[in-house]
Amino acid sequence: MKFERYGIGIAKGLTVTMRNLLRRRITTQYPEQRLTVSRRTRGNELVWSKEKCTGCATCAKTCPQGVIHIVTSPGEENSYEVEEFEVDTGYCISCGLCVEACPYDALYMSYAFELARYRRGELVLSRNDMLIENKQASAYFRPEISETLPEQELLIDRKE
Amino acid sequence: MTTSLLTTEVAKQINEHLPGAVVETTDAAILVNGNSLLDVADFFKNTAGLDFDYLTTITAVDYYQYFEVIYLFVSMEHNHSLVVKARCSRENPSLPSLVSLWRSADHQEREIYDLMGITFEGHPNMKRIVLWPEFQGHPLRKDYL
Amino acid sequence: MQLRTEPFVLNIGPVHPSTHGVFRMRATLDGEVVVDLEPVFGYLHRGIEKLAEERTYSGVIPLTDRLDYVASITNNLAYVLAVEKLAGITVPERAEYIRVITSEMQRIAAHLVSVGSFLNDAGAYFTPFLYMYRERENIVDLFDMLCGQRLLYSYMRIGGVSQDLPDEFLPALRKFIPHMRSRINEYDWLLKENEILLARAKGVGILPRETAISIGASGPVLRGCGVKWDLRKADPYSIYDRFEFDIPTGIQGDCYDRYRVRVEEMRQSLRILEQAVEQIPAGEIRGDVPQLVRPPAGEAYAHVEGPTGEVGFHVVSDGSIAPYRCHIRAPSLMNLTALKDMIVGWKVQDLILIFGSFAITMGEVDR
Amino acid sequence: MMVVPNITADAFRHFAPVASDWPGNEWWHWLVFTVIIIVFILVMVIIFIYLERRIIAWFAARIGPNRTGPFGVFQNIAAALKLLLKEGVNPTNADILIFWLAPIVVFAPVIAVFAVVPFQDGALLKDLNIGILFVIAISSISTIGVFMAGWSSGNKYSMLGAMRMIAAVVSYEIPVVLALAGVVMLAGSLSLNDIVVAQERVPFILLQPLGFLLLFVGGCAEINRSPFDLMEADSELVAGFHTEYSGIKWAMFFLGEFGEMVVMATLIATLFLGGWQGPGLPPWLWLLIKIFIVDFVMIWTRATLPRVRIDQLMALAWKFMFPLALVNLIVTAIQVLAWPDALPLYVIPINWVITVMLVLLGSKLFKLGWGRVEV
Repeated sequence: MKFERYGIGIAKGLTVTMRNLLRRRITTQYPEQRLTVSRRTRGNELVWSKEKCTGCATCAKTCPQGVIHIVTSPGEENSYEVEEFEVDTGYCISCGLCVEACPYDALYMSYAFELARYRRGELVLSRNDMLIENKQASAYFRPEISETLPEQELLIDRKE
Repeated sequence: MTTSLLTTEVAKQINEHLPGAVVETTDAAILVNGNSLLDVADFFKNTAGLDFDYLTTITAVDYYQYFEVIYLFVSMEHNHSLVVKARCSRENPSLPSLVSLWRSADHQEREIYDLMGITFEGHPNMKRIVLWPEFQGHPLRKDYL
Repeated sequence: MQLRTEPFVLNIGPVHPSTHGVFRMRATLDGEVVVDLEPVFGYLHRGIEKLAEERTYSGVIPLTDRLDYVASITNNLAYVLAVEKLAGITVPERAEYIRVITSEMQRIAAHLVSVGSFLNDAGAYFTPFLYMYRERENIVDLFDMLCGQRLLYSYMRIGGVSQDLPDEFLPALRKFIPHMRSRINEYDWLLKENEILLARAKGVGILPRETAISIGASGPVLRGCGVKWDLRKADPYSIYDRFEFDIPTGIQGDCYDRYRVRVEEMRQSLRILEQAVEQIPAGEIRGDVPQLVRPPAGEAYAHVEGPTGEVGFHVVSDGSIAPYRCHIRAPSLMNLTALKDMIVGWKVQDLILIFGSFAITMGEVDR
Repeated sequence: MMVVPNITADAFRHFAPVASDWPGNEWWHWLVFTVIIIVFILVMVIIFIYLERRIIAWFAARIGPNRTGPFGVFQNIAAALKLLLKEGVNPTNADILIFWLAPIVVFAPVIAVFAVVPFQDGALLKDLNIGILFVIAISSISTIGVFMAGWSSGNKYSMLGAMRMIAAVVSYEIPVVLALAGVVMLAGSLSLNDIVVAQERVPFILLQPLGFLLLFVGGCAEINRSPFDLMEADSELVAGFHTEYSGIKWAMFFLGEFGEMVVMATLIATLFLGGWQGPGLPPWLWLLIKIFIVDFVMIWTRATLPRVRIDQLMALAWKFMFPLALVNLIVTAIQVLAWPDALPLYVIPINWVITVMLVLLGSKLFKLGWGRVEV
């Protein structure tokens, strides 16, 4: 603490904190105030379109964590019937590689992110839990639904 | 741009000083004899024109029959680099340590010892680094399960 | 006159507010003075190198996020560059620009965290830390817009990037650059000339130039010692040779120099961002790369200048869909080599400060 | 002047203008004031903690506690209740008796100090004629409690924190006392009430700017406020001397700590800012306003400044503040002797000039001693 500058540095610092005292607070009080998240949000859940899925299991092969479980059986007209389709979201790292890999655009990341559960078992999603009819899909790798989602709220656009 | 030195020319230089040190030369790397590794490294560090003052990284790869340790040397002065490899047997995995020349070998050699099980002779503190001392085996070996 | 007391051992960490993760320092103290120090690693070892051997080449990308989790983009980039080098894949122009933009944004974000936590370690009670986080939030917002997550981006792909920039990205970034610049100036007012910080950090924890090179230090730790060595200039990867920027260096390699180098680097990153935003062309963002990359047998080392230093990936391929060996050169681990030399003789408070000035991330040190 | 009905003042003026000598015929005076002081301390501590959390949050661009009650004012009451109901954990290595006594030893002196603080002319528990001496002597007892806590916890972090505390308090007591001596000379009395009365025309901050500076800095160091909070440096020593404490014992430390802050703010307000003197508002309100102003400045510095190192802390006390305090004392003594009736109009500028010159000179000459130690 050499006072060769006679405390000017300390005084400067005090003005900066005082200026910030008068600025707008940055905190968003989450459950009551919410910011709109990105359109490409990678929620910790998958959304699945039953119509588009052909049961090729590319997603299961791509998944680095190996949490996608898919069982198919040969159906009519040279196609596969998806019998089981399960995702253990407890082990999912939301990397989005499955969505990217899906050749038929049948898999989506979810737009929702508030997915805490009380039991681990409840984190395993079966095919009916993931149907696109019931869930909001995110625009991650699916730019076609980007416009249907609200625009992201950026902190930089906020007033000071 | 960091230029990779021509391995053949460097190998020729090494051969002049330390005959028998170079085992094999490929486009990418020089494979040196494990026993003369320290001399080669010393030659690299203290020869004008080479001046490798920066040991960027040390890696070990398990090739089932032998371990290959890969050294990447960089010279900040001339901005050139060179890859040097050395092999050691699976039965007696040991190589000379380069800590006396570059201290950056310290943690990296310890890590290789920990995960790959190669002992570096002359390292002042050859202990496990990321795993605990009682740990059995060396996880990065291909036969570790 | 020196008063001698009985030395005693103090375990700093693994759970301690200032160890930046789970790091343990076994310090032997003589009163307040540290007489011996032994760093203990490994509390966050997850075996990423081993895990990488069992995944496909693209499946490793999410793993690399988890190395230096405050700078996942640069880790992604280093790995992707290594695989591209191995497989001989070229990357489209636009993707290169996006890589540069994201890397520089990431560098600013990571430096904000480093500087903030350094000042917090110096004892400025959370105020600078939260200011830095406030600015970082803007960058994180942009990353959220770009790839849907705020911390672990997994954005780079072999042969390009995962998705194109959204339409609203570049306007927001253009708005961010001047904002950030003015804020850096403001935060320089806050503590740059503060007498207490100068007294605490100047001349403390000096890393001599020769030692820095010998221990393989990189990044701000190396540049703080006055060595002008930045891979973006020394070995320009991606398209860094097209941009104009300076390499800030310190004078004597003390804590204050490292702190200043980080702040100046943020300014330089903003310069690069400005140029990249102007120059970015339209076009493809991803080369024609199959889902399962099978590089030919061989090996490649690629490195980038991450916020902590030289992040390198040494990938060995045997021609299959998974890497045969994937070695990670972790800059933080190398920077910590000379920790003992720098700390011994200083006091406990300096220990915290010197350690904080490295700005390590344990995810990267232990892997 | 606006006449404000003042219940407390009227009541005490009638019954006990200035407290009489021990053993006191007005026994209820003691009782009432004891209750008032204890309530005052507890309420002030709760307000101080609330303000601290709230204002430091605002400085850091946050909001601070705002959930419990309107604007979060009941947050600390909720926290206190929680701490009361919490399990008290005794570490295995602890010296239990001392471990249990330490919080009491820390907190009790804080209450005792207020015995001599006037809330209004004559409105105090006991107008001791050695008031300041009493304050200094009693408030230093807390340090023993801190050391007891650090020693008995059986924790190395606690021990380090306690040792730092002892070093800091012993060093800073000297410049603080010397700074107070200047005030005492000006007022001609050790009694706090007399000192406040002596500031009727001019608060002593104008006459004794250097003394104020020394008391503020030294006081911050004594009650371990930032930038001198290295006794419980949260980023270094986890929590310093009270690392091992939990539940109500920890709450006592917290009370003691913020109680000391109230004491220091009150002392500064009383000695330098004119205490309860002030136009318009009732005197007790003036005192409160001044206390809160001092508190705000303390929070402001805490939000801004980094922490000093222990040797720098000591160097500051011994090499910078101690000589300055001595010079200040001599200058004040000369002024009091030479011009006992000098007009403040002339003395104030002279003293400010002297202060500025001394601080500049001290800054120029001040050199930090040790840095790295060869081991």
